[in-house]
Amino acid sequence: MADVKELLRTWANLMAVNKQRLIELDGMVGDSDLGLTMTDGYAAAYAAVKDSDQADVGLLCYAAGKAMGAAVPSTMGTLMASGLMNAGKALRGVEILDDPNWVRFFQAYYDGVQNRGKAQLGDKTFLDAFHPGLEALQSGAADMRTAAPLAAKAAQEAFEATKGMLAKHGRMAIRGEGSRAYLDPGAAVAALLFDGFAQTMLR
Amino acid sequence: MADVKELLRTWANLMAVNKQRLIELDGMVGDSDLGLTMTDGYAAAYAAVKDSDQADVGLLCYAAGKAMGAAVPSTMGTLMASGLMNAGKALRGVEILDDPNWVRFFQAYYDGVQNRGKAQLGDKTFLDAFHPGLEALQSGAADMRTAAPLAAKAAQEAFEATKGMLAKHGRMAIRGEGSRAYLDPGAAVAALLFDGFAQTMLR
Amino acid sequence: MKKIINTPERFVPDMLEGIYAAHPRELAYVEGDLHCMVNARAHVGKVGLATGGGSGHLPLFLGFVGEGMLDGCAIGDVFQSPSSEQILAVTRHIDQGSGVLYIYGNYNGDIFNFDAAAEMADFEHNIRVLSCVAGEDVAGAAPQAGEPNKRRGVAGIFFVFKCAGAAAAAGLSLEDVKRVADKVCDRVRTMGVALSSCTVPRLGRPSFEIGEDEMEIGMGIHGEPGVRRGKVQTADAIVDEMIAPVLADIPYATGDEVAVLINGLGATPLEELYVMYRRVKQTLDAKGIRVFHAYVGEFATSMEMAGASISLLKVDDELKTYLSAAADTPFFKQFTL
Amino acid sequence: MKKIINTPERFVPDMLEGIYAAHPRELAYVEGDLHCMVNARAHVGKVGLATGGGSGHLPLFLGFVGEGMLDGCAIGDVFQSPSSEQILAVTRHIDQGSGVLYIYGNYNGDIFNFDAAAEMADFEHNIRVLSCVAGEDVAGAAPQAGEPNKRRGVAGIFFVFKCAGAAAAAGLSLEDVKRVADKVCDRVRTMGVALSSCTVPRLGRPSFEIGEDEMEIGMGIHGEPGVRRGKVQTADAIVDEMIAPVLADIPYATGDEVAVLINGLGATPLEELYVMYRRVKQTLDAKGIRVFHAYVGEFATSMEMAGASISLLKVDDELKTYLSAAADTPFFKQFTL
Ligand SMILES: Nc1ncnc2c1ncn2[C@@H]1O[C@H](COP(=O)(O)OP(=O)(O)O)[C@@H](O)[C@H]1O
Ligand SMILES: Nc1ncnc2c1ncn2[C@@H]1O[C@H](COP(=O)(O)OP(=O)(O)O)[C@@H](O)[C@H]1O
Ligand SMILES: [Mg+2]
Ligand SMILES: [Mg+2]
Ligand SMILES: [Mg+2]
Ligand SMILES: [Mg+2]
Repeated sequence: MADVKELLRTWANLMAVNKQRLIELDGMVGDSDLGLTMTDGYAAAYAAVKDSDQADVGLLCYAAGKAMGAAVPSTMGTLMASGLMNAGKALRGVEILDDPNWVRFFQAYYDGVQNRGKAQLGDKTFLDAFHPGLEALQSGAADMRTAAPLAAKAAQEAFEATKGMLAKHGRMAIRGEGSRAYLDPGAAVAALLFDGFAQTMLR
Repeated sequence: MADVKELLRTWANLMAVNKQRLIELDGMVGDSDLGLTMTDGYAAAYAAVKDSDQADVGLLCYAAGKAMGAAVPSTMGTLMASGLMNAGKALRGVEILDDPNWVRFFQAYYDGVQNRGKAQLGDKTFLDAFHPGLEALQSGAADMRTAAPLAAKAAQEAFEATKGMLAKHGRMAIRGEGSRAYLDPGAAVAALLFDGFAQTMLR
Repeated sequence: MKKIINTPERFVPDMLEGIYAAHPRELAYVEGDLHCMVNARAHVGKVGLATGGGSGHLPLFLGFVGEGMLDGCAIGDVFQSPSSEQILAVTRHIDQGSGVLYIYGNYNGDIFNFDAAAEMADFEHNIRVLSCVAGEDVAGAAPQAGEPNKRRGVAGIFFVFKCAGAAAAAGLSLEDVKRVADKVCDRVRTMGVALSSCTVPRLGRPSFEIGEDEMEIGMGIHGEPGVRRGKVQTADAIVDEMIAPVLADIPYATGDEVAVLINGLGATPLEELYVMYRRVKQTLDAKGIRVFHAYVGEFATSMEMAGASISLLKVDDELKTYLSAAADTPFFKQFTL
Repeated sequence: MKKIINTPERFVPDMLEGIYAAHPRELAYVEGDLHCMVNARAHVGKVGLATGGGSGHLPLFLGFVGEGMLDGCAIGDVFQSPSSEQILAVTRHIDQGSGVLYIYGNYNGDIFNFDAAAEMADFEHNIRVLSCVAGEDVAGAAPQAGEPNKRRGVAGIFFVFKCAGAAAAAGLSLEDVKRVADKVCDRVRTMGVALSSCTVPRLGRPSFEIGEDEMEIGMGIHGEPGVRRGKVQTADAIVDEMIAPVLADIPYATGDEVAVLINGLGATPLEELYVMYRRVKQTLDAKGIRVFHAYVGEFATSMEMAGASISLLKVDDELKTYLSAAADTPFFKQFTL
C-alpha cells in the first residue's frame, strides 16, 4: 500500500519535470517563479520525511508542510505548506493510509489551502482545479485505484477551464477582465497533484 | 580707431562661428563644453558693454570680464574672465586704445590668465598659443595693423604645435603621455582671439 | 545583468552580512538566521512592531528597524515573502509581554505567512498579535464595500512605520498602536511611475520590457502592470498625472494638511525627485493644502529600477505628533521636527 | 535621455526650487540667486564653512549645509563650477567675523572660482578666507614633491565636511578648523568603479560609452578616464581591486582605526553597497584594522550613473571626536555616535 512518502516523492518528481511549463504559465501573468518554488518546495517536503522512521502519517505530513513553508514562502509555497500541515493535523495518529484516510488527506489539504488563502470557488485559483479532483475521490468510488485516475482527469479538465474565468487573487487579479484570457498557473499545480496521486495509486 | 567693444563683438562672433569645432576639440579629451562656454561667455561679455556709454576702457573690460565669469564659470570661462578683468585693471583710466595700449591689453590679459591658472609655458594650455601671439605684438612692429596678422599667424601655429605636448592641467592631464596625441582646445581659443584682433585691426 | 554581486544565490545573504557588519550596535539577528532581524536595543514592556517582506526594496523593510520605529523584520529572498517560521522567530524575540503588531504590505505571500505566524504565536506561544496591512497604491481599483482591499502596499507604508513606531515608543497599548497604524493606512495614498525595469538576480533578465522613450504610470514595485504606458513626458506633466488620483481618492478640502513622500525607485537621481516635489508643492499650494513635512529620497526601491512614487498622508494633530517624534535607525534618522 | 525633468535648461533651477520648497526652515538663498545657498539658522561668531561645485552630485555639495556641517554652498550648473560672484555672495552672508573656510574638490574651474572669490572677499570685504582642496582619488597619480596635487576630489570630501563642520561648531578658530580639514584630507583616500554612464541634460547623450558587461575601475564622477576597463567581476573581486590601492597609499598598521564610506554613484542599489561593505570589512579584519564607523549610501553621485566608491579615513582621537558629533542637514542626519 502506497504511503505518503511515496506520494511526496512522486509529487517532487512531477514538479521537477514540469518546472519549465510552470515557469512559463506563471510568466504569462505573474513573476515566473512558480516552477522554481514548486520544484524546490516539494523537494524540501519530501527531503524532510524521506529518511524519517516516524510512523505517524499526520506528523510526517506536518513536517513535510513545515519544510515546504520554510523553503518557499511564496504564495503557492505557503498555500501548499498549509495544505500539507492541515492534512497532518487531520491524520494525527494515523499509521496506515487506507482509502477513507486518503480522502481525509485531500479534504484536509483543501481546507488548509482554503483557510489560509480564503479564496472562494470560482475565484480562478488552485482551488478551482483541486476541488473537482477532491469531489471525484469522495463520490463513492470504493477504492482509490479507481477514483484517483478519475480525479486526475477532473482536475486536469478543471485546470483547462480556468481560461475564461475572472481572477480575483494575486498578481493576475490586477488584470481584471484581461485575466480571462489566461490559464491559472496554480490550478496547473492542482492538476499535477492529482496526476501524481493517480500514478502513486496505480504503481 | 577700433575700440574694445568692436573687438569683443568680433570675438563673440568668432566663437559662435567656431562653436562646433571647439565642442569637437574638447570632446576628444574633455567634456565637450568649450564651444558652449566660449560662445555664451563672449556673448555675455559683449552684451555687458555694447550699450554702455562708459568711456573708461578699463572699466569696460572689467565689466565684460565680470559678466563672462558670471555667465560661464568653467575652466576656460573663468580664465578668460580673469584675463579681461586684469586687462581692465591695467587700462583703468584709458579712454583711447592706441597701439601701446593694445599691447598692454594683451599683456594684462595674459597675466590675468596666468595668475588665475598658474600654468607654466609648455604645460599645453591656452597660454602656449597666446604667448607667441603676445610676443608678436610686442616685437617692435610699429603698428597693430602690421603686428596683429603676424600675431594671429604665430598663435595659430603655436596652437597646431600643441599636438605632441604633454598636458599638465585639467582633464587632459589625466591621460598622461596619452595627451600628446591631441591638440589643446584652450589653445584653439587663443588662436581665435588673435585672429579676431587681426580682423578688427584690418577692418 | 550588470550588478555588483558575487552570485545570484549569495545576493541576499551577502547583503545581510554586510548590513550586520556595518551596524553592529543597532541590529542583531535571532535563531542564527540572518533573515530574522531585530533591534539590538530592547525596550521593556513596549508593544513590539514587526514587519517583513521581500528583499530588493532597501531601505524597505529592514531599514526601519530601530529606535522610534520597528523592533524586528523578517527578510525574504528578492521579492519573496519571508517564511512564517522566520516571522514567528522575530515575533517571539520582540514580544515584551504587551503583544506585537505586524505591519506589512498587501501581497498574497506576505499575508499568508504573517497570518500563519500570528496563529502560531498565539497558539504555541500565547503572544497576542494584531495586524495592519498597508495597501495604498491608487493604481489599483478602490476596494468595494465588503470586499477585501486588493491595492498593493508601496512606499506609503513608511508613514505607518513612523507613526505606529512613535505611538509604541510613547507607551500606547497594542490596540491603540493598531488604531494609529490603521488610521495612517486610511489616510495615505500613493501613485508610482516606472521608467526602466529591474532585474531579479536569480532570473537574470529584466522583469519587463519598456521602450527607450517610455514610462509606465502606476507600475508596482515588482513590475506589476500599471494604468497607462506612454512616452516620457515633462516632470510637471508626470506629476500632474500621478497626483490627481492621489488627491481624488480621499476627500481633501482647503486648509487640510499633508505629509508628502517623494520616493525614488532606485536609479532615479535625487535631483529629479526634487524637480517632482516642486510641482507637487505648487499643486498643493493651488488647492490650499498645507505641507506639514516633506520627505524626499529613497524609501521603497526596486533595486535598479528608474522611477518614483508620490505619497500623500492627510495628517491630523495626533499623526503630526507621531510624525514629529525623533527616530534613529541605521537607514532613517530624524530629529524631532 | 530618460529623465523626469521639464527641460534641460530648467533642470537645475527646478531642482533648487524643489529643495527650498521642501526644506523651508533649514535652507535659504541670498541675493535672490537660488545658486547661493545658506543654512537658514546662523551661529554667532562661528567660523563659516562654505563649499560649492557643479550640480548633479546630490547630496553633494549642498546637501551638507546644515547644523554641525556647512554654512553655505554655491551651486553651479551640472558638472560646472559656480561663479566667483556666487561664492562671494555666500561668503559674505556666512561670515560671522571669524573668517570663512572654503572646502571644495580639486577641479580646475572650482579652484579658479574659489580663488577669485577668496581674493574678492579679502580685498573688497575684508573677510579672511582660507581654503582646503580635497583631492583623494587614488585613481590619479600620487603628487610628486613640490608639485601640486592633481588628484580629483570625490566622495571622501564628506569626511572633511563632517569633521571640519564639527570643529567649527565646537568653536575652533579659522586656522584650527583648517588644520582639522587638512588633516582629514591627508588621511582619506578613495577609489571608484563605474558600471554605466550618466547623461548631462543639456548634452542629451551619455558622457561615455561602456559595454553591457563592462566596468571601469577608477573612473571619476564626471566620467573622467579610470585606471582599468574590463568585464564586470564578482563583488569581492571588484572590492579587492579597489581597496588595495586605497590601503597602499598611506601607511597602515595593525591596530589602526578607520571610518569607511561606501558611496553609491546613483543607480546602484543600496543592497549592492552592503555586499561591497561585507568584503571591505573582511579585508580590514584580516589586516587588523578596526572600523570606527561605517557610512553606506549615496553621498556623492553622478546622477544616474551605476557604480560605487570606497573611501577610508584613518582616524585618530581628534577625528573620532568630530566624526561622532551630531549633524542635522536636510540630506544628512546623524545622532551622536
Ligand atoms: N487566495 C488564494 N487561494 C488559493 N490559491 C491562490 C490564492 N491566491 C493565489 N492563488 C494561486 O496562486 C497562484 C500563483 O502562485 P505564485 O506564483 O506563488 O504567486 P506569486 O508569485 O504571484 O506570489 C495563482 O495562479 C493561484 O492559483
Ligand atoms: N591652469 C591653466 N591655465 C591655463 N589654461 C588652462 C589651465 N587649465 C586648463 N587650461 C585650458 O583649459 C582648456 C579646457 O577648458 P574647459 O573645457 O573649460 O575645461 P573643463 O571643461 O575641463 O573644465 C584646456 O584645453 C587648457 O587650454
Ligand atoms: Mg509567481
Ligand atoms: Mg571642457
Ligand atoms: Mg539608488
Ligand atoms: Mg539613486
